[in-house]
This record gives sequence, C-alpha cells and structure tokens, in this order.
Amino acid sequence: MTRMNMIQAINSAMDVAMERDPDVMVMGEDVGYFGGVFRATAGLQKKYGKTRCFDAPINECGIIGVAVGMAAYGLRPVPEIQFADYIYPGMDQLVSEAARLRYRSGGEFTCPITVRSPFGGGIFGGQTHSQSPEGIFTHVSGLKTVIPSNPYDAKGLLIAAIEDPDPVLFFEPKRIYNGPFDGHYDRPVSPWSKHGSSEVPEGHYTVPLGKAAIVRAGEAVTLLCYGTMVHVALGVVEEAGVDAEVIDLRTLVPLDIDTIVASVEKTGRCLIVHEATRTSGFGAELSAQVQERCFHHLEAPIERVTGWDTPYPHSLEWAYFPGPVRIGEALKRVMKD
Amino acid sequence: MTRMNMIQAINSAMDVAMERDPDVMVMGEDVGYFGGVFRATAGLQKKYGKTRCFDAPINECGIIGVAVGMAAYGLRPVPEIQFADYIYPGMDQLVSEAARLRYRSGGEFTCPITVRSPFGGGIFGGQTHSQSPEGIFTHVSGLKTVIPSNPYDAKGLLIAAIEDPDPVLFFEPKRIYNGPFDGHYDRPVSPWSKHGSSEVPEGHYTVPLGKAAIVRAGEAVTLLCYGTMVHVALGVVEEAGVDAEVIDLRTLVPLDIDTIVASVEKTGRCLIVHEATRTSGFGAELSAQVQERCFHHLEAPIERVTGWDTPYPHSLEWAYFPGPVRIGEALKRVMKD
Amino acid sequence: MVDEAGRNLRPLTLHVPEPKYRPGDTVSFDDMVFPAAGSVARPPVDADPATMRDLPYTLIRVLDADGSAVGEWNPRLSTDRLLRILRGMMLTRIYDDRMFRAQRQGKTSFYMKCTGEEAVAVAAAEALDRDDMCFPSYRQQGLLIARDWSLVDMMCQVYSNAGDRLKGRQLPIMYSAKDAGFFSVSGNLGTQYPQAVGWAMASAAKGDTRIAASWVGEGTTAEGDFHAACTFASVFRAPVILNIVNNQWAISSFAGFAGGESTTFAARGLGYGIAALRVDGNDPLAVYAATEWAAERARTNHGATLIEHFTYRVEAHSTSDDPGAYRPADEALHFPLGDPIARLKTHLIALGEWDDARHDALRTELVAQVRDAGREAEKQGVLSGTAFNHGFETIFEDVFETMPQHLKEQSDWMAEERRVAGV
Amino acid sequence: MVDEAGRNLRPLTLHVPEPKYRPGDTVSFDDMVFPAAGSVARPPVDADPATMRDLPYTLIRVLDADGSAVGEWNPRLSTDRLLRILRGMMLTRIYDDRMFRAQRQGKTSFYMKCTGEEAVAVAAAEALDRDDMCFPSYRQQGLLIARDWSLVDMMCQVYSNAGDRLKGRQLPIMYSAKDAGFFSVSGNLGTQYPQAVGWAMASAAKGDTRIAASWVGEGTTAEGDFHAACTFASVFRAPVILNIVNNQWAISSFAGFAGGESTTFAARGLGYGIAALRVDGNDPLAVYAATEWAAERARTNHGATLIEHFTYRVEAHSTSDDPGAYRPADEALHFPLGDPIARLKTHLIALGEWDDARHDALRTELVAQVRDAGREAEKQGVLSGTAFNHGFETIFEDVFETMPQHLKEQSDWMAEERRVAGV
Ligand SMILES: Cc1ncc(C[n+]2csc(CCOP(=O)(O)OP(=O)(O)O)c2C)c(N)n1
Ligand SMILES: Cc1ncc(C[n+]2csc(CCOP(=O)(O)OP(=O)(O)O)c2C)c(N)n1
Ligand SMILES: [Mg+2]
Ligand SMILES: [Mg+2]
Repeated sequence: MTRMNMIQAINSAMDVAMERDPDVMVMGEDVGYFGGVFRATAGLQKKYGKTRCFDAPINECGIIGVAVGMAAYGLRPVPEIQFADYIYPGMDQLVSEAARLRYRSGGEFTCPITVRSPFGGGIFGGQTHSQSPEGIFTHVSGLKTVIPSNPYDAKGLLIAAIEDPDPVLFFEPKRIYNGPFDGHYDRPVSPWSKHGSSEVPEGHYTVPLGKAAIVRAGEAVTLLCYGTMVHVALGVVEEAGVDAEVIDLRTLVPLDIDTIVASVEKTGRCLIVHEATRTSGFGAELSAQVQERCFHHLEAPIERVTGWDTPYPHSLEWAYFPGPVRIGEALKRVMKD
Repeated sequence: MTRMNMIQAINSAMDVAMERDPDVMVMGEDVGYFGGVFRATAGLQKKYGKTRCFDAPINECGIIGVAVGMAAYGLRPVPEIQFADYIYPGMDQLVSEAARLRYRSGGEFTCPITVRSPFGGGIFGGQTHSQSPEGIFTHVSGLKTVIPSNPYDAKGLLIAAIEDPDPVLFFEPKRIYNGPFDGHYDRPVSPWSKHGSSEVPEGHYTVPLGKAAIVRAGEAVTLLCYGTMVHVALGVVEEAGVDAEVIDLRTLVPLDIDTIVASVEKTGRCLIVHEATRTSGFGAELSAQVQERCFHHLEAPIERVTGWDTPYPHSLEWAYFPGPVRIGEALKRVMKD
Repeated sequence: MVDEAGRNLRPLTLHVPEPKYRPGDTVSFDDMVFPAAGSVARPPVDADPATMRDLPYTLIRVLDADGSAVGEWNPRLSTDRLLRILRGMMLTRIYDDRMFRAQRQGKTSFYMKCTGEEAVAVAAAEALDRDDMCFPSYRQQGLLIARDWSLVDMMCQVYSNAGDRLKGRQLPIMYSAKDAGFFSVSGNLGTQYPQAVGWAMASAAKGDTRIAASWVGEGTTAEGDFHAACTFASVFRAPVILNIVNNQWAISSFAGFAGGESTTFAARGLGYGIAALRVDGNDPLAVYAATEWAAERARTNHGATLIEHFTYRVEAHSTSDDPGAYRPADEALHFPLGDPIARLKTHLIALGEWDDARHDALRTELVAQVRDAGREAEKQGVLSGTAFNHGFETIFEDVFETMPQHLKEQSDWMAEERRVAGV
Repeated sequence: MVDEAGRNLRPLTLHVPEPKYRPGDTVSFDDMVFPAAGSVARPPVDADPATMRDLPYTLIRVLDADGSAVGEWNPRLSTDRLLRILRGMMLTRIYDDRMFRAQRQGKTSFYMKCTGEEAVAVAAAEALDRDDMCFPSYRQQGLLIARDWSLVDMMCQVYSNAGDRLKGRQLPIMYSAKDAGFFSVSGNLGTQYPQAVGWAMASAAKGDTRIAASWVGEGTTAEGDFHAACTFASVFRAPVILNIVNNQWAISSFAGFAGGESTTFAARGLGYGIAALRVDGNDPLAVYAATEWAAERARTNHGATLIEHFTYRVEAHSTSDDPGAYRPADEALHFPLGDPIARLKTHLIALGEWDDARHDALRTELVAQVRDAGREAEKQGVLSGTAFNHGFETIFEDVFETMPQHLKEQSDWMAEERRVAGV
C-alpha cells in the first residue's frame, strides 16, 4: 500500500497493465515523452518504449479509429482523449465502430479498447475544458462507461476496464485529480493523502465494472452520484446532518441497479446529482429506472440536481456547477414530503 | 390545399422557404441535380440554381462546418445529412460550434441552420440506416430538436425551423415518408392520401416549434410519443379500446411540458414510446420530468416502451422495433395498478 | 463594386462542379487521354517518395490495346496466376448477377454490384499474401472470391438466413470473414481506413510480417477518416496499402464533388509525403503490379502507399439506386479503359493460353458453381419481412462478450411479452 | 521469419517520430537550409496550381540577412505601411507580456502568447482588406491589434470582467469581434477552418467581394476539419486563404507528429489541387506578399490558397505548459529564421527610415499604451474565483435568441435557491 492521488493511481493502473500484458499500449496527444498534460502517462514511454506509449497526431477520429484497428489485430489499446470536450471528432469511430464491432461481426472481431479522458469542470477551463458528456455514451449500446471517484477505485476500475473484452469509456473527474473537492470553491481542498481511499496497492487488483459502492450507509434518503459529485454530496450530507445513503455508481453502463433499488426501497426517497447538463443527462435514466422499479416505495418525487442546460461558462462556473447550496436545497425538498 | 406525402411536404417547405428568402440554401450529399436519395430536394436546384442547392462532398463535418460559416455570413443553410446514422462525423461541429456560437460570442455570431436528416428504422436498413439518435442531441444545450409525424406538421415545422434564429435538428421519420405505418409489419400501409394530415397548404405557414399536439384526447392514460411511433401508438390505442390521450411531442427541445403535465395530471398514468434504444433515450428525460412534476398525481409507474439496448439488427428489425405487442402489453400494465 | 480602397472589384462567383454529361447528352470521352501502356517507369520499392512525385499524375498501365503486357510494371505472372485472376473476376461478376437478381426477386433487401471494378479487388488480392489483412468497403466482394471464400457463406449473409454467421444483423454484402483476412464491412463510409492503419501499426509494433490494405471509393476520400488514416500512416510509416477506387461516381455525385476537377486522387498522397501511384483500374496486371510494389514496400519497412485505381462504376450504386436519373444510360459503354475481364481474356488469348471456347466453358462452369451455391444457401432461408431466420433473443447476443443484467432483463421481458401476447 | 511462401521476411518495426533535441541536448539547426531571400519566382495570381507544384517545397523569403527586401515577392510597401506592421508586432508582443504577467499575478485563469509569431497575424492582416473575415486560432491576437481593435476590450475578455462583451463565458484569449472581422475563437482545434470556407462560399454565392482567411497550427492540420476545409475549398473554389502556422510544436509534440518528417505542410495543398505557398513566417514582408498574392487570387475567382508559415513557438504553449519538460530551454535561440520584429527593424534601418532611438521611443510609447489600457480594463474587474463580474442569471442568456421556458424555469430556480440559502 502506498499513498496515491488520482493521477498517480491512474498512472499506476496503466503501468501494472502494461507490465502484465505486452499487448496493452497507450497512445494519445502528448502522452509519450511528455507524459500527458495531466501527467497521467508519465514514465510509461521510458519504461515500455516508444512503440508501446507514444504521442498521436491531433486527430481524435484517428486516435480512436487506429485503436479499433489495433484491437482488431489483438492489442489492448488505451487511447487518451486529452479532454472529454474533444471526444466528438472521434464520436463516429466510437459509436459506429468500436461499440458495434463485436455485434456486427457476430463475435468475429472484438474491440477491447479503453478510452481514457479527463472530464468535468470546476477548474476555470471554460466551455471546452469542462464538459461532462458521459450521458451521451450511455445511450450507445455496446459501450461501457466508467467513472471513478477516488484513487483506489480509479486504479482498480482502470485495470478492470483495460482487461475487459469490450470497449470502455473511462472518464476521469479532473477536478479531483489532486484532492476530494467538496464543492466549496471558497475553501481549500485537502489533498488525497488525507483521505482513506488514497491508500492504493502498488500491484495488480481490480474493482469490478458494474458494481456501485455505498460510500455512506443511511436510512433517510438515497443519494446517487459519481465522480466529483460523490465528494460534494458527502459534504452536503454531513453538513445537513441527514442520514443519507450515498451511492457512488462507479459504472454507469452496466448499471448496478440492484444496489440502487435496494437502497431506495429502504429509504423511499432519492436524489440524483451530476454535473452534466440536465436535459437527457444520465440522471434522467436513473430517475426513470428508480421510478419504474421503486414506484410503490417512493415517498417523495425523485429530484435531480445537475448542471444547468447551458454551455459551461468560464468565469461563472460556480453558477453552473451543482454545488452545496443546490444539493442542500434539493435534499431538504426530497426530505420534506 | 393539396394532398402531399411527407417527402412532398418537406420538399414544399424548402421550396417555400427558398422562394421567400434568398438567403435560404440547401446542401448535402446527392441533394442537387439528383434531388436527394429520398427525393426530398427534387426540383430545388432546377428552380433556384446551383448556388442555392448543391451536392456536397461526402464529409458530414464539412457539411455542418461549412453551414456554420455560411450562417455566420448571414445565410440560412439547410444542410442534409443523408441518414441520421451518418451524423456522428459532424457531431463536433454541431455540438461544439453550431450549438454554442451565440453563447460564446455573447450574441455576436449566430447560427440559424436547420440540419435535416431521415432517421428511424423499419425499412430493413440494417445498423447504419435505422438509428434514432435524437436523444443525444437533446442533451446538448443550444440545439433544438424537431420531429414531425405527418405531412402537415412536417411542412409547417420545417418552415418554422428554417426561420428560427438558432440551430435546429430536424429528424424525419423515414418509415412514414409514404404512409402512416402503424407498426403491423405484416399488413399493408395505407398511403398518406387517405389521411387527413396529408392536406397541406401549398404556400407558407408554420407550425410553431415547442408546441406538442394532442392527437387523440383521452382520460385514462397519457401516451407520449413522436414521429413514426405516433401512428403505432394510435393503432394500439384503437385496438385496445383504451381512452388514452396521445400526445405527439413534435419538438423535443424545447419541450411542451405544460401540455404533458396537464394531461398526466388528468389521467394519472403515463406511457412513453420511442424507437431509440432505451438507456438514456429521450424517454428517460420525459419520465424524469413527468415524475418530478406529477408525482402526486401518478397512479401507476410511468412506463417506457423503446428500442432495446442493442444495435439495430437487419433481418430482426421487428424484434428490436417497439411494435404493437410491446406497446399493448405496456398499456395493460400501466392501466392495471 | 468599388471597395473602400477605391478598387473596382468584380463580384465573386461560387463554382459548383458539373459532370460533363447528364441524361440525354451524347457521351464522348475522347478528351480523356492516357499515357501508353508500359510508358511509366517503375521506381525501386525503397525509393523516397520525394523522388517520385510525378507518379500520381500519370497512369500505370501494363496491358496495351492488343492485349500485350508491356513495360517495367509488367508483373510477369505465370499463366496459372493469370487464369486465377480471370476466374476470380468472372466468378465475382457471375455472383453479382445472381445476387442482384435474388434481390429483385424479393429474396433480400439490398445488393451492391462491383461490375467493371473486379480487377481492383481480385488482382489486388492475388498480389497480397493470404494472411495480409483487408479492410474493404462494400464493393470488394472480389477479395473474398479471390481468396476462395465460400460462396454459400457469402450468400447466407446476403440472405440473413440461418446460415449467416452474422446472425442476420448486417445489411446484405456487409460481410465479415476473419479467416479470409477480410474485416467486417461497415456502413459508415471510410471508417475502415484508420482501422487498417491501426492494424498495420500493431503488426509493426509486434514485429509481425503481415501488412494491411484498405479500400475506399473516390467519394469517400472526402471523409475525415481518410485524412486520419493518411496522417497516421505517414507519421508512423505504417505498413499499409491505402486504395482509392475512383469509379467516377459516388451515388449521384461525380468525382468532381470529391475534388476530382482539381487534381487526381493519387495526388492526395503527396500531401502526406507517402508514396502514391495512379493505376488503370481496369487493367488487372497494372493493379497487380502496383499492389505488389506497395506490398513489398510496406513489408520492407518503407511505409504506406496510396493507390488510385482509375475505373468506372458500370452499374447502379446499389439496388436502391437508379443512375438513369443523373447520368447518360450509355456512359459506361464509352468509358475508354474497357472491361477488366475482356482485357485479361484478350491478353491470355494473345499469349496463346486461352480461347473463346475455353472462356465460354469456364463461364458455364462458374455459372453452375454459383447456381449450386445459391441453391445450397437458399436451403437455409432467404430474407423475409414476416418469417425470421434467427430467434428474436439473438438480438441481445454479442452486444458485449458477457451479457449484462440489463440485456438479460430486456431479453426476458421480450420473451414474456411475446408469450403473453401469444405471438 | 519465413512465411508461407518460403520467403525470409524481416520483422516489421513501428516508426515513432522523435524530435532532434530533448532537454539537455545541445541544439544546432545548422542542417536547416533555406533558399536565399528573393530566389523564389512569383507566379501570376491566376496561375494554374498545376504549374506551381514546386512552391510548397521551397520557402518564400523577402528579407535577406542584411535587411534588404529582394526578389519578385518583395511587396514594395510604403514606409508608412512598414511602420504600421512594426508597430502592430511590437504592440502584440508588449500586450502578450503584460497579460502573461497578469495571469501569473492571479488576475486571470489562463493566457497564451504568440511570441515570435507576430508577423503571421500582423503582416497578414495588413495584406487583407479590413472587411475580409478572419477565422483565427487562439494565437492570432495580432489580427485584432493590427486592425486597431481596442486593447481594453481584449483585456476585459481576458479578465472575464464586467466589460467583457462575452459575459465572462469564454476562456481568456478566445476573443470574438465581429466589427473587427474576427470570428469567435473556439477551443476545439480546427473547427474554424471549414467555417471560413463556408463563409467564403457564402460570399461567393452572394456575389460579394469579401474573402475569408483562417489560421491553424501545424499540429491542427491533423484534424479532420482541416481535410473538410481543404476538400470544400477545392471543390467549390472558395475565396479563402488557409494559413498553417508551423511553429514546430503542438504543446509537447513536435511537428513530426503531424507529418512534418515526411513532407512540408504546404504540400498538403497539392493533394487538393489548390495553390500552396511556403513562407518564411518570421519575415513580415514574405508573409505580407504571400497573403497579398493569395487574397488577389481569391478575389479574382481563382479560388483558395494554402500557406504554410514556417516559424517557431518561442514561449510555452500556454500558461499551463512548461516546455522545459520536453525541449531544450535554448532551442528558440537557435531557430535560424530570427525574430520578425528585429528583422523588420533592421530592414527599416537599412532603408534609412528608422533607428534605435526611434525604436526605443516607440517601445516606450507602446508599453505606456498597454499599461494604460490595462489599468482601464482592471477598473472593470479581474477574474476571481469567489467574486463574480456578471450576475449568475446571465449564464442562461444567449443559449437561444429567445429564452425557452425550461431555461427561464432553471434561472428562477437558481435565484430562488440562492435566496432561500441566503447566498
Ligand atoms: C458517413 C457516411 N456518409 C454517407 C453515407 C451514404 N453513402 C453510402 S455510399 C455513398 C457514396 C460513396 O461513393 P464512393 O466512395 O465513390 O464509393 P462507390 O459507391 O463509388 O464505390 C454515400 C454517400 C454513408 N454510408 N456513410
Ligand atoms: C479537438 C481538440 N483536440 C485537442 C485539443 C487540445 N490542444 C489544445 S492546443 C493543442 C496543440 C495545438 O498545436 P498547433 O496546432 O500546432 O498550434 P499551436 O499551439 O502550436 O499554435 C492541443 C492538442 C483541442 N483544443 N481541441
Ligand atoms: Mg465512387
Ligand atoms: Mg504548432
């Protein structure tokens, strides 16, 4: 065990995966010699050589398309998209190719790629370094979508994703790369080293895809969240003194619906939080499923606290961000009825 | 008034818009001399000349990107994406550019483009001529998404979309281009000429964006649908003899939530139908909103009948398609509690 | 118009390309002039692309008007090899004819022929190694046929029938045959191009000896995937052959809408500094020679080659298309580069290795072979809009390797609803 | 490895580009040889691209080592014009320095300099008409400055302050200034390229006389948007100038990762059959001349020109970057094409129109101008993580022209929650 922040944990996951399997390789803009703009791939080129970790031309369609071809050959590419905001030029290769290759070839060709990408805002990144596009990908059959909220999970989930036989999107909440941000932008963030989940084994382990984590057990209300919002939600719950059960989804597709249903059946109330824009965000799917499956247990309307239906603004990102005030108010409403 | 099928109505909309406004122009793969693979642009090049209606290179990123530039100049381009399945290469220009141009420039530059695209299955088009990607675009702030279900609406909505000052996605349910398919794939489809909504004015009129239509008033249950599924739903309702209120959304964003809420408050029950895959489809958003706003009126869980979470299969498209059997069973369940 | 600076400016005009001929026009391609067969020099396979920047602007041709194979690019094939190519092209055409008719008879939803373009696939396949990986578009059925793939297997795919290994999921002709080194065909144009480059990069990274080849139509060169592929191929010197099949048409749009008015498609290679050849695509020997050269180049670590095959799409784009609406019905007849089967036949006759009688006998044999395969395939069903060749539950398979819970639920749900509804 | 055919095959290897120098290496660019200033012929502006396929492989230079302007490309500018260019470049550099420091002082989140690349924007702007439309990347602040745009306005954008017309929504330096013919800068690389082509096509379709120009970095040429733009520009002969600013680096990746090892970036133009020039980007007169030629060509309906500006990114990619981690700290000093400001100064001195004293006086004046503008701008606020220059409700404006119901609801909801929470 050693202390790692999210970046170190993610780096370690790739290191472990590359060490164990010579078919794992890493590619993306600036990931090679430089080690990535967030340093997530630091040291990998040096350790595994230029043919296993290298810079890519600035073409996200190519990065993903080439990875699909490498996967068809038999490799396990781990392409990086520098910011999730830049995934759209590679969208067609993801949606029409990676996601459907196994299906359309009757299982003949497969596509075990893991597309890593930092996402989310709160770093004054403006409209194109802040987005949370995960909801879009959850609509695409054949893709798995994974989002860690702490170093331990990040490493275990990333190794599991790389070892998964199908394409996985691995979105990294960049706001918490260095510490578990609680949504109070006017207070300092404590580093990961002060947080239990930064104790990370140095070697190989996995956190299985498709399993949520109950990060706080409770009886009064179920709070569904993932990524950065796990910490914001936990902070609000502590401050409000509500006995909430906070569930960190960890994987959006496939979703651990059993854990969710069990919780809501117990609490009768459900609050969903994500940073992505509201309309057709993944919160909509969560709300629909909880309602479909727990209708007779619900004591109050399921609420969603999300980013607003606007682009991500630069200077007013805290107006957009679903922070403690909004979550707190929603929590009160959900608890009221 | 004259009889038109969907294609004729859509063609007439562009004709009227081009006639009235010299800044309206049409561009897309095969739309020029040939008049489009579905003939939607037939005659436009001949009438308005090659500089106002022309073929584009096969590059959807370019088709949309060039349209954005033309719109910035002051034109009102109506680009066609030959099949909605092929919109992904143009995704970035839509999501990152068209949708945000007004916002990011503080209103200095605007993007009044209307992207037309045939969508939906049921024509043995296989995985890449059948998809319904509308849900994805409803997640993107700054885009409007419009889907007509009959010739009258198609023409009026398309003219409204072209005249709208912001980017609009106009998805055309190709299964009903020639007649209102009721989902019984083993029965012949009656042509539009036998249907009231094929009476279409020859000149200019609009059907406003953001207004749903109650296509069948009823008291027992609210059925939310759009495009092809309006006709399938109506067929099932008639057969089942249920007094359903069937609402044709016509515009997904902005959504006519008032009409929906009024109906569900009255009926206490809600069934949502769409052809797109289930997870994170627009039905999820509808379900979430209805639940949020009508919780205390709901007598039974809101149900969604949708395409399954698989790619669109070729020969088994009727296994994928949310047809009368599935809608009928869901209707029974929603009515039961 | 007088501008601010007082200059007298003429209004700009927008150029919109227009093909030479439209329905009703009298066709003549007399202005198309080609270099004589044998006139283009063949650089060494390790030549620096900078030393052969003229090649994209000429046309490599081996067979002359008399059917003689001439010049440096003559691949000097054995009669056996020539006959294999002839047979492959003839079989492809006969197969196409039968499957086209099957579609017209309502036995399937869709079909696409490659008439006139058989050399581009068949001769190329002969010049590749059997385990080199092909990433085709939808018009290279000739690759499968040249690699002796089972016609019955192909037909079962077209019929989406019980024998279809793809479980009826793909549009007809979107074959997938890993054992034939034939990648799953995609409906999205051009996506196979960067995938081929990726496969080739993987092969190189692994120290393998296999190379990749891919094909797109000239219309598809406009797609972003084309650029992605060429860029990666150039940067990483991928062992890949990137073929452009310039058959003059992309559905109803002539090659001018992909840039063909301004330069050749082979010239695109210059922009990336990769070797680029322009070949008479109706000359099987030229196609073979160019592919052989590019394969050798790739296999010896000299990187990618872009090859434009200049040919003509003789038939409709697909069974959904009617070319009579946008081009003269007899345009194909005037295309000056002839027919690849006829040209190879003439060559073999000129060599004294072939004659009309043997040719007719071969055709008869192949027609029978296709007919027999057709009967065999149809035993396993044809596409029907109301009866189904695969169980409904199969649509949930292969979305992922292991079916996740939500798909199991959906599968059960479907089964239960159908049971309750009694269907 | 021996293959099926019994051939003895060497394993393939993957080529991964590597820049010549890494931190710690001793830099020498002695092997970079350039054609002498004045040595490249200037074709007529209506020349067929096929007649000038050599231009992408050379380098157009006007200023020689002594500061004399020589050769056919010498644009023979008036002293006034030369001084305008000098002033624009100096002002740009001084502006950059101040805003960079402001970022380091915590007054904003981000900044990007264009040090060493000032000519590419400033000289180009001078060669365009004032109402020609520019679609820049994030590194052409020089365009705004050359068009005498208000520095205060630019600074307010960088500070996202109350005076920011973009309402604090955009990352610093993502200016938008319609009245300066300066299109809204996007964070997504390359998207402006097809937009510029579309604007130019619209201008041509309307019989206007205005043309468009766009800029991307050499790294960005790899994006699909680049290909889309070039394809449409070629097909429709759009009146557009497509500039590639080859400053050798794309964040940490050297130009080799965009294809620069294999050929020039100007050569990309050949692939589309459009006119292509390669220019000494640190020579303001060469940049002016090439832009003037391309503008004239576009304005007379001869279509698009691609121009590679060969230059060097002297500073970090942005304030978030540390180039010391991937290239030698002194690499910029060795770049053999010098500094555009110094070169133009030398030229003016050689002409007898300038001297050190006047140069220093001008610098002093410009520093004061920027300082005053800075003070003025800062009066309207700087970026703060906790105090805000715009009302929270403004984030709902301009998503659409008319605010739809759901955004009104969300805006009200936000206000209400903040009221209840007392924030
Ligand atoms: C991304 C995408 N856009 C559009 C289409 C529709 N489409 C199918 S084939 C075709 C024409 C392709 O022409 P070309 O590349 O020349 O190939 P050819 O058919 O001539 O072999 C088009 C536009 C598609 N399949 N995929
Ligand atoms: C679509 C997209 N992908 C990636 C990025 C991240 N990014 C920002 S700048 C940059 C490098 C661009 O280099 P170049 O085009 O050479 O321009 P320069 O910075 O040298 O002016 C990258 C990769 C982005 N902004 N957009
Ligand atoms: Mg073609
Ligand atoms: Mg650069």
